[in-house]
Amino acid sequence: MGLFKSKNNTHSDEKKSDKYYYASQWGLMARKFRKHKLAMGSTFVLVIFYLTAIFGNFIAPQGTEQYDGKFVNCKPTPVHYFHEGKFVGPFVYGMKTERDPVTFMAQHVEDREKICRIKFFTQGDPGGEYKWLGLFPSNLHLFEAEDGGKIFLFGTDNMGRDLFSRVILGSQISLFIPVVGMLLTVVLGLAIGSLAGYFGGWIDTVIQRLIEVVRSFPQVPLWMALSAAIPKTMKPAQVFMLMTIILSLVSWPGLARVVRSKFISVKKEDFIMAARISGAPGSKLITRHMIPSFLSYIIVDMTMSIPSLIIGETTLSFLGLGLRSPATSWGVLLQETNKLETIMFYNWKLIPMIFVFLSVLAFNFMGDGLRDAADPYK
Amino acid sequence: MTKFIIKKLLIMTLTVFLISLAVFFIITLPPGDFMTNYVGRMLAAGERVNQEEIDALRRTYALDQPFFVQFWSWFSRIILKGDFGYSFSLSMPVTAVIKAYIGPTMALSITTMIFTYLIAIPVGIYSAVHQYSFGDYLFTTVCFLGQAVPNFLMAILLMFIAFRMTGDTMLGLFSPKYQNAPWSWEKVLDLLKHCIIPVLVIGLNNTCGLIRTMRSQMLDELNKNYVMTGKAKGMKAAAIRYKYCVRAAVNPIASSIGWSLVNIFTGTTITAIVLNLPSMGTVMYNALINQDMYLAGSWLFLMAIATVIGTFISDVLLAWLDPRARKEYLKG
Amino acid sequence: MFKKKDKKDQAQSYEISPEHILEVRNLNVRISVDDYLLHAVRGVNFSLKKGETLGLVGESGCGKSVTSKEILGINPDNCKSEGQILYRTKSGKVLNLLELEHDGATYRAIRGSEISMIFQEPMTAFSPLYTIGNQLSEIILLHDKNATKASARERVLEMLRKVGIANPEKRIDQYPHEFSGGMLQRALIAMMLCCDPDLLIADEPTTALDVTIQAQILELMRSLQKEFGMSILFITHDLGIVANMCDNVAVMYLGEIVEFGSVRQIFHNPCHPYTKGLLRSLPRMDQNRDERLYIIDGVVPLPVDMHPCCGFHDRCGECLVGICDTQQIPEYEAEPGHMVRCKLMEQGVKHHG
Amino acid sequence: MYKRFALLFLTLCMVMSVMAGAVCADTGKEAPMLAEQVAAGTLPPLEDRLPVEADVYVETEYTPEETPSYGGTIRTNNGGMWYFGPNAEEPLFRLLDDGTVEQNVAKSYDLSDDGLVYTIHLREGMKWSDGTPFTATDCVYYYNYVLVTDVDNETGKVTKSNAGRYYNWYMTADENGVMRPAQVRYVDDQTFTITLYSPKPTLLQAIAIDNKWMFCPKEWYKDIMVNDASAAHWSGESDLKLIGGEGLPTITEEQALANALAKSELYNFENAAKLGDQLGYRYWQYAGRPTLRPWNIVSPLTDQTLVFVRNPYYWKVDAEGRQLPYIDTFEYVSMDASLYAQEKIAGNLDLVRFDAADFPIYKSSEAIGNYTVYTDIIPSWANVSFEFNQGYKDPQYRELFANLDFRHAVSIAVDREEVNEILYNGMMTPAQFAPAAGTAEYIEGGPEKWIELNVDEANALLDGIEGISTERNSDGYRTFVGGEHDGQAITIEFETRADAPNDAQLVALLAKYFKPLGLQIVESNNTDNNARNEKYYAGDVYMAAVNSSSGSFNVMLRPDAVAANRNNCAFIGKYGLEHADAMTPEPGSAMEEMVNATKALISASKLEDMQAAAARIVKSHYDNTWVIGILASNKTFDAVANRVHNYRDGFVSCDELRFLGNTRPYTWFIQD
Repeated sequence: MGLFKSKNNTHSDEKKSDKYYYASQWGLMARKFRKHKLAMGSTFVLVIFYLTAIFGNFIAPQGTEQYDGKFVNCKPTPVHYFHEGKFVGPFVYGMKTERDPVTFMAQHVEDREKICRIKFFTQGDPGGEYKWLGLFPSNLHLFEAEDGGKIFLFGTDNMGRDLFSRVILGSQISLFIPVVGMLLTVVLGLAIGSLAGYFGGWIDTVIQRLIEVVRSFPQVPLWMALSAAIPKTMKPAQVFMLMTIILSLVSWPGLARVVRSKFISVKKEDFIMAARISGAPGSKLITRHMIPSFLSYIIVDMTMSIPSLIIGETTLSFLGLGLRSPATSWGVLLQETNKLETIMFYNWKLIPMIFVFLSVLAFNFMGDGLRDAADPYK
Repeated sequence: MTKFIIKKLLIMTLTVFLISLAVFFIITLPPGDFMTNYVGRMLAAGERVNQEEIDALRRTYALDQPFFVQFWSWFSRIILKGDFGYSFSLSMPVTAVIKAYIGPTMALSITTMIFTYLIAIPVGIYSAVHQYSFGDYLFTTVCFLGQAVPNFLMAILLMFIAFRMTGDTMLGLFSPKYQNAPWSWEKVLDLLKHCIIPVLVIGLNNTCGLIRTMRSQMLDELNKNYVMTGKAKGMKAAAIRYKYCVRAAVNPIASSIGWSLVNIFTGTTITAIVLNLPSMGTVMYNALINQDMYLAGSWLFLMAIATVIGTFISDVLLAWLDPRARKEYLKG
Repeated sequence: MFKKKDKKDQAQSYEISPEHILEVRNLNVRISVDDYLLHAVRGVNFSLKKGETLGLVGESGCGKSVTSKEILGINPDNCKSEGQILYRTKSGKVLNLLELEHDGATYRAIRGSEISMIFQEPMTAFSPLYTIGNQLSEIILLHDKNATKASARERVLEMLRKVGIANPEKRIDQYPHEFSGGMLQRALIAMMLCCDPDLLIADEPTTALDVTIQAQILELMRSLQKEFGMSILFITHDLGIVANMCDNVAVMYLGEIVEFGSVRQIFHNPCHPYTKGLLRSLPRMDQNRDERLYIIDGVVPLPVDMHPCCGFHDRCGECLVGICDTQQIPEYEAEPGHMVRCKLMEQGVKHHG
Repeated sequence: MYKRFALLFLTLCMVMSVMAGAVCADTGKEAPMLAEQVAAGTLPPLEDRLPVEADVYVETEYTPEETPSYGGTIRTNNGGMWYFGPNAEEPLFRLLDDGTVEQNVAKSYDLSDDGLVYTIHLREGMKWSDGTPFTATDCVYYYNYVLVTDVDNETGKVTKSNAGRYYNWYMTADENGVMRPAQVRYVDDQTFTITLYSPKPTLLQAIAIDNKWMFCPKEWYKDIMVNDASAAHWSGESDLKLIGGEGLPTITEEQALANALAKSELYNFENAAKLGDQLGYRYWQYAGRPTLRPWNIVSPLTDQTLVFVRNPYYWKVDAEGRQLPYIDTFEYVSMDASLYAQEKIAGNLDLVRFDAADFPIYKSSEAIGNYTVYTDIIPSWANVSFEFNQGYKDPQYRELFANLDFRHAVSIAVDREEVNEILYNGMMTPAQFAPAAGTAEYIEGGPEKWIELNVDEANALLDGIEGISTERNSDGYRTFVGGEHDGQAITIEFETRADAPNDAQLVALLAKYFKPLGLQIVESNNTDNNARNEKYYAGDVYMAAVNSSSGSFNVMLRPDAVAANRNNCAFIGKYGLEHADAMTPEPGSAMEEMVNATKALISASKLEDMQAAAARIVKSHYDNTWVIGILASNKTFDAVANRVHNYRDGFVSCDELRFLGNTRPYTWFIQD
């Protein structure tokens, strides 16, 4: 009604209520989001995960291709601080491998005589070389046990590879495929959805049919079918790219549909009308006015879609349809847990599951927090 | 309504056609045409295959023709003869394979779906009505966890738990004892016992999603103005909830039955592989690994068709349940 | 402290003036939102005679809707109230509505049949899933134990006719989305009058409608009031409607009634700076076209962390620094029946113009 | 209170023991499930089902020590047709561990003095599993109409490769040196003759190994096998004379397919060749086809669990005259190989075979799973090995694989100790692919050749090979120089088996070992073994294989797995003589010697010649390391539920002896 027009409050002091009232949309979102403790905690966890992944080669003691045939299926090595009551700092005992004479089960026992201190910022063994961010060659690793001591924080797998290293290196795939896939999805979904929504007419009809066709495919089987077609000789990097393309190929229609309908509804709103009448060109209209008007929605939606992409990648790799060993991802690592006896005898191999679980949960909670924050009515 | 259905059906036919095109494209994706395989098999069967025979076969399957002609040869055989092609890994017509596995797959899917809805709707309502109560927090947490664990891991974990508790891993649909026994109450019980894990695993994800949707739908409805009107009328809060809110909140959920079934249908794929269920999922997986693309493609095709039909059912259901949607559909 | 108990045999009995149907005494409502506690209604007192129309006026967020919903007991659970809302039932008994359990049988028997309410947005006041007839007859079936479905339908048809809906036989089986806004408001009024209530609360019933429809609805309400003889609590921010419809006016600001009086008193002798501001911001026929409409600076602040002061002090042009922003302002009687809550009314306080 | 409880308990125990006694202590001569049918009149009495008393096969050697009980079901994994087939196989003659044969379906035989005519005697009154009589007609029919279907009338040469499918036991050289098929003739219902063109001292072993089922139910097949009666038969003789009865009806391809389909929905084949292959050769997979086996399949092949039920007309009895088998049902459950161990431990499978890789898990879980681990002997040259397809279709790769330095290089690049530790729990010994010390075929130094790890020497060897680069590309791999693949990385694809998870791991390790050599290795996984086998049959579609050749039980009797004969021998590939379009090796090449030695073995008619040819084959392996051995151990293991009795520890398990079939499963019994 415009009865009372709001003006800058000349008497305004720094009261909570004022901030609450006058903050911009984004500021308001940030404020609300910060109040969502679970979402904040999740964001923190995710930041740590991603940092760990980025510095993965440095943090992981072993590279993807390194292994030690003498320590197959070795349980996690305990890190000690005290030897016979004396503090010596972090160290592990040396390890001996014995086989049970009847069952031939390997037993890795600590050699209490031999103390291997843990050194930090050391040059790794040959084979541990890496290029940080694919650019800077290095073999610097966060920690290593002295005197040939073995330190397997999460134990080893059936090839004698350090599971801790593989979990961290695997996160480079498992955490980045979903994000890259999601970005691709956003680009595709936004482009196609806004085309359909903005122009309407036959373009809209064609795109709608296309969306309907792609949406008719059950997600997981389609992923499976497409991944199965990836040639086996491909390098991990290429497989990675293909996987992201496959994942996004299947998930763009959902976003495109939403973008399209948002476009149609936003198109009718006054401020777009005004911009259009004032002669703003179409592209400017889309990028300056229309997309920002539902950007928050897209961010929320995309955050919420990452968990299913993480699960998708993990599942495909688990089924042997995605990445293959020695390239590693959490799904590849979980391949070994397909057996009951693995869980019975080597339960530490389930550790990667915790990471899948945590990251999915964290993205879910973060998405929830974002959604609550973006929703002005809550 | 009839006009609406006819229109939908026409669009559906077009979609199915486009889907089949996409499926055929996927079938032809793997390197080496299926002729290589076929000749391999023929040789294996002790046949001496000469170039003439290969050429003849290529003509039958139109492999020497451009993509669209090949596609048409494949598509017309499906439409006219119900012939989905030949499974090389199983040495039998794809139709026979599908026939053998569709029953258990459907049975499992439908059981799971009933379970899903039976749990999700009441729990969703409870959670919404008792928002921020202990129960609400409990269910919400369980839902979050349920959605965070990939199906296959859930299956493995439950299998392990079952083994620890009962000494059996509960794989397959029957215990060895009842596998070939005639039907009896014990056998039914055994079947039900074996269904627990698959139904839980397949259903959990979907159930969690549905609970969350139901809860937020219900919360939406509870905050609608007509609730106020109802109160002003002097209606009991519970009566408003059930007559107005639940009915309104259930609408979108109930109409999702169509694609929910498809969701479950496909959810069985992964679970079946892990739990060794006699479902198409296992067959599809093996077909994919062997690049037996006619089988895999047919399965993909069927699932896509099921999705289309499911969406159609959903649309019709929604139109039937919601007078507003009905009007809109009738309009255009 | 605020917990309401539905005690059938109340030990305490209340007395209100015999000509009054409703008396609100020192009503306070606090709403908890996120981590704030909003003091939405602060010590509101007013009363309503039989057959009288009281206008409750104020900007959005001043607490008028909360007050009215509190009378009906339909505020959400995050509202806590104290004070008294005394109501004389049809049977003549005086109840303190705040003591009744919201969802209890006593309160429910009152709602819809004795106190009714019509809402601002008729489009959302109906469930889209049931026919108008279904939703209207429901109220009759709820309150009239003797009603059958057929008799209820008859009554609904009669009421629809009464509120001026053409072709009610056809309309009764239609869904809300097939009605226009004005028609829905008529239907809503019909519904709320089905049980012949003594008190009708109209919460901005015409805000969502266009002007011609507004006039029709107001006319309808006036004629129905004559016919049914009910009291109306009319909530609006539109002073024009108040002048047309009401006998008395209560001006609310930030949860308080800042001025109360008859329509004549308020319009001809507004005493509170806020009331004056409201009146000045009304467009007038004699206004110069180039003259800009008057605007009160600022917006209604949120009633959070309230300390004793005049709620309007930071927007008031006549604010007495050191008094208005630090003291609880008492009520002054400008003339009989005309109450004003403003320090400026005190003898010896200098007028600033 | 306690008393009453104890009483109840006692009563329960008594009731249960009586019930148990009713099941266990049956002294009947046949299974209760059959006795019921006899009582119901749906099955003839036992004496009418068995051959005449003098001709009944009495199984004395494997009679259990305890009194066996009838009934029960054994459940094991479905390892494919070549797993469940041999378990119930009944050959004409049975091959024994020492290489001799004994009576089985055939009762006895006579050999003419010139060594050319074998007269085979069958058992009187023996019946197919559907109750129809089994006679010499069935053998003659099988040979002439199912096995040898297309022979050139003029030369007597088999023209269709169908015949080449099987080791041609029936081909002998005539006076002109032309290989010609034997004549198989009907004499009477219990007698038929096999007439050769030149003597073949190992004929019965050859039949026992390569054509175990030299018979099929003629009555059942006659209208589903294509038969053009108007054309003269390949041997020039009439049907009448051949099969000792009335002539065969004319059956066209369409009729055959229609008739088959009319018999059962399961027999839906797209062409007659497929029908012949599936129903004629792989018959034991199809329910309804009468057999002489102890158990027959009753479920469609697509079922997740294949069920085999006892044959009521089985013709063997134990020493006490009780009809065999003891166990009613065999079930083969299809499941991913990764599930075997857990299902064994959970007790859902009664029998699982495994190797050293899984030994610790199975052995440690014996008590939980209530089973026993048995050790079997396998007469192998190497258990863990890899090999390259010498007949691979691509000439550049073929040339590389044919290079001895290449094979030498890859052999010494493998860290055998590490493979042993990682994959096989240190239970095997590093070894080259060669007959083990102590066997007749042993060559001094064979198992030790080229097994010392030496990556530098390996690289030097590869550097010396022409046609491949010495420097590496950006990925670190050697490339081809010249030819079609000029500049492309050398990439070798290894086929792995479905039910052997270790294959994939071995390939992963090979990939690591060969990376320093500049060779790229990829894995080609087959989820079902048929798929892999089919590739082998095609001969030229796979590049390399792991754990494919394990050696030979006896090269003279069974050269197939090590000689240039079969079409599914991995290293031989398209050089296999059984391929209709087999490749001819280059003159003077090592492969030529292998092919010639194989040919010599096949056509030899004297024992000494055969032995000499076999020795040439072994020598060729010694010289050329066709197959690169990694580890050897003569053991494999079975985890068998404790309720299964009369299982044999330490039996010899190999294809020739039909794996588990060598324990004679029809003598196992179940006691819970």
